[in-house]
Amino acid sequence: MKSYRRPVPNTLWLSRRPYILFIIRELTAVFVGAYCVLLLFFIYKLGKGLEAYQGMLDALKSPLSIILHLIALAFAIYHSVTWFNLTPKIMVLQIGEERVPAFLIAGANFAAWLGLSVILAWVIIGV
Amino acid sequence: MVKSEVHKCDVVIVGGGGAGLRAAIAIGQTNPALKVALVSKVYPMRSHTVSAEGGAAAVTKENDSFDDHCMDTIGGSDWLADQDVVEFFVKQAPAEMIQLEHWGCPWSREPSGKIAVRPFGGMKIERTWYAADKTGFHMLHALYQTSLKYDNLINYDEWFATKILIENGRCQGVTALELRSGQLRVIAAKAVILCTGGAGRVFPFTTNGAIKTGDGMAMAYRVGVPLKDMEFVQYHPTGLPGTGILITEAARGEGGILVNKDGYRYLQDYDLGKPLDVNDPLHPVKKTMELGPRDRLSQAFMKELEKGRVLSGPYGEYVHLDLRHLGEKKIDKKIPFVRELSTKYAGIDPVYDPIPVRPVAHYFMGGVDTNIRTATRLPGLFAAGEVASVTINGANRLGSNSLTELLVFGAQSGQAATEFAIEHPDLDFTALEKQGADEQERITKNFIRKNGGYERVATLRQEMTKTMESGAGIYRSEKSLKETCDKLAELRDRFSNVMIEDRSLAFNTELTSALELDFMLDVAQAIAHSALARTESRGSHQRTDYPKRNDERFLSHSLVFRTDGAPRIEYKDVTITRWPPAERVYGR
Amino acid sequence: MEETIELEIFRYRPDQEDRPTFQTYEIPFRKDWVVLDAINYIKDQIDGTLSYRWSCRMGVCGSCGMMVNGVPKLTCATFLKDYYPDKIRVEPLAGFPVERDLVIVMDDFIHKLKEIKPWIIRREGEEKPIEEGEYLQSPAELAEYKQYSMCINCMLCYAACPVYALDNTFVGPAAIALAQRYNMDSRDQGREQREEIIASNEGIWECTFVGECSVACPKSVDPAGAIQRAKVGSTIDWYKDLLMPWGGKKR
Amino acid sequence: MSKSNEPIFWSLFAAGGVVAALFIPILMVITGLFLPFDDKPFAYERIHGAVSHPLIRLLLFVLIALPLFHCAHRLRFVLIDIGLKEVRGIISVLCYGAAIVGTIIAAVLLWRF
Repeated sequence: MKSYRRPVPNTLWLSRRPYILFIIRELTAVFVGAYCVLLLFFIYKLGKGLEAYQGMLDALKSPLSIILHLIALAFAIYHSVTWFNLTPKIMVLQIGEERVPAFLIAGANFAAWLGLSVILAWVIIGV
Repeated sequence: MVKSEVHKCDVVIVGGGGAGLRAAIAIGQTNPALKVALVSKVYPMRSHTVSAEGGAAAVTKENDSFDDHCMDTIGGSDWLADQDVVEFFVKQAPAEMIQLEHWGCPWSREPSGKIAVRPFGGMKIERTWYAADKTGFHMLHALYQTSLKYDNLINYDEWFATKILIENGRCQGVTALELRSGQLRVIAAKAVILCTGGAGRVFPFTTNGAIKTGDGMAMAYRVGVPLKDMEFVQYHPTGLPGTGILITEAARGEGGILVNKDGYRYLQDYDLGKPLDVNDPLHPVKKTMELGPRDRLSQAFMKELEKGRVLSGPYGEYVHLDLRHLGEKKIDKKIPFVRELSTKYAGIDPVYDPIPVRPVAHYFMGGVDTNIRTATRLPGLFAAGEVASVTINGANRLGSNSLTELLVFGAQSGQAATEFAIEHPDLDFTALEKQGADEQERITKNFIRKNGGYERVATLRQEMTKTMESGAGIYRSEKSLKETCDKLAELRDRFSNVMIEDRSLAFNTELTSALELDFMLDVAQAIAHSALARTESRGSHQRTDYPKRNDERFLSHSLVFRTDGAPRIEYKDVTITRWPPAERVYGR
Repeated sequence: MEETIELEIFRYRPDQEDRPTFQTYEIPFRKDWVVLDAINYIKDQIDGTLSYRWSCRMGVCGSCGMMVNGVPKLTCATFLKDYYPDKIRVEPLAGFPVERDLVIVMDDFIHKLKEIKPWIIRREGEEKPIEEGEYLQSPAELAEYKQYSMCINCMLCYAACPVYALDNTFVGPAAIALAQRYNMDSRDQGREQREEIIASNEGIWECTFVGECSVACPKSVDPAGAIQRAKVGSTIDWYKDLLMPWGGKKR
Repeated sequence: MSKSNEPIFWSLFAAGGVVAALFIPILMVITGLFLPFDDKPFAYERIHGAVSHPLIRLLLFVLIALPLFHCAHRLRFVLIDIGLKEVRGIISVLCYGAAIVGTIIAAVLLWRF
């Protein structure tokens, strides 16, 4: 008796909200990668000398740079939030019979994120 | 004429629940050269063993003894259990339970790492092993998954067995409908084990899943094997009104109490002892109050109902099972499924509110008549689990004995069938193939290609369940049973006009519902006629016109035989070894 | 007037038609009915030809999984009131071939279940005799794997998994979670044998952690978590083998 | 079924994911939103001096290389998921190849700095 295999449409990833959110989550990596390239460029210019470096700073001050940064930042934060929220699934801590609740593990990650961000900002811009 | 395909094996097991899987593994363990067919109308992990909650009894602790387990079981059975079988059962139980532990069943543990036990109704000492409150589920999955490692086992999943085949005076296999293709196949075997479970679905209000339609009982009954003690049907005292979903006895084992509409613990009025305060460290007291046996608790509900002291809702009358004093932590740890089920299906969180419960048809003490080795009187046919009556449960089964029973006697049936298969190697394939063709023709003619039917399967089924409840429920009388017997005879007649709209061969569930109804009508008749003939009250069989136990006439098993007319009933003696009949005492 | 609700149900009869159709039924709406009650009502009162699987109607046998408005659900635990008054669309579980109406073909899952060896494996000669009693296992050791032992094989996780939908060779959530269930059981010594399947390219590495399996799971098994933890385990093994190729085998 | 070498890529992906999650957002805030309006802390000498320190260079290397592998891994699976399964070999080479190239560039730049 022949069974029927339902076709899987190319739009599968758009068919349900969780799948769309997943694709967005994965695409955050593109912005992360692009930013790493920017950092490389930054170091390259810095190594070239004062003039090149100043050009780099000027470029960073352009409205286009600010807009691109804003977009990339939104994706980067989405990456951080989803990443930390999924961490408890991988990092399972058990004390006796009880599991350390997921929110505590995720919370610890968020706290570390905040702490490191403050330290980094303080070191770099000396606020 | 379509020829039916013949599948050849050494042993065929019908039913893939706990007993069937245990039987299959027993053969794999002892004789892996034998080819075993496991025929099941559902995938094995769907079998109803999955719904058992509370636990499985075995004597494994220092403070316990074999005699105590025997005595609890025999007293619980109202002295209708065969005592030699009970002794065998109790002795085998610990090894079977440990074996299942070795197969990975996730039993709940004591801090020391040893198996934990909990008290259960009608038991003098706590001896019930449990896996939280999903014991049946965990046992079934452990058995199924373990069975997968035996390569001599072939699973015929979603094959619906329709008939037991007899040649040369012995059982030589079964016919089964392959649901996917709608084709009837012959499975030829040197021995057949029935493990198809009970038939709770003959009642309208049951804890049993949709698949429990007494197929194996009816198949055996049709080939002349008697059904034993069919009048004894256990009502579980705590099911959810409406759905009949089971709220496990473990809820009471952990300290839950039953109260009527006035908040009064009414069990104290029914010779079940005096209640202790729920905060008393000695509560719950074993074999007392809420830890009385199921038959007595269900009967107490009916008496409360007569007195008008129960609550009433959209799905009829009920009482309250109060767990609030246990606290959230204990509920979540020991009986989390109770919380899940009540919250989902009754809208009640037992941490904060009492659960509405009422008695609901739960378990068949009766079944295919077998001896201690699970053999029926038809050579080559064996039966184990709820389908069989071996008999350890008598007139009332104790909670947590059935899961152990399916292990002990499942294993036993595997061994006994193996021996039989080795001693009887010859099969008459030509004759079996012919029988298969006849069966195919019967099903085609009477069902899928039949014209002119007008009775809906669902209508007949509903009328059957209704008359079973009204006439053969917790309390019965000659009048009510006669009405039920007449009604069942009428339904049997009307069944010949059954209508099958579905002409498709693939996974035709209208056809399988009709075949199931056909089986259930036989089982229902067996119950009603056996109940009519037993003019006494014993255990779960309570006659309002004969309220007393009558050992002189009825310390015996009923055997019901199928005839063309009303079933024929015979009796055979109960085996008594060391425990002469006495009064059943609880709470005193 | 009686309130009603419409169900739009996937129909496919292989011996009568080449492709599926949808059939709409109007049935009484009851607040306490689940989708399975509605389907049973249709079967009993309106159309006996509708085929589907069900049994325990209490969320433990795992038979009655279907797509309800595109989301995998146990229909015995999905209430009509959560959709009323809108029409409800019921389809067979996604990702599997359809045998008939709402009945899917389960062969692939059954095959995979067996393949991951879901039974206790002991090393040669380390089997404890029955007479010596149970293996000791502390409540904490039990808690390590208990969650993964709750799988009812309902396969909602497969139906929720886009990776499986696109490529059926993926071993899939429930099977991997069950392998983890045994791997993490203190009584088991078979992890290495299971790794052959689990750590293969068709195993854990296909998973991209969409996480919908864990959302769909009616028993909180969290197969997505199980898979990620298996990845960590296999990765540790891989580095151990790399760094200590002479002695990493005995795990 | 074949024994897999995925663990190497997966572990780089996971490590990169952690690094990216913890550090990239704040760096973006600094270079994208703070610097355009106040570049005093970014005086050439200060930054050049800092990057000259070997420890800082090592940190920068980690900060760039690992997220590149993270990015390569995710991109690879997205491309496979959206239907390029047929050419998955090529995709892997391109994605991880790019990450390796980026890593080498970072190493060279920072080594010679």
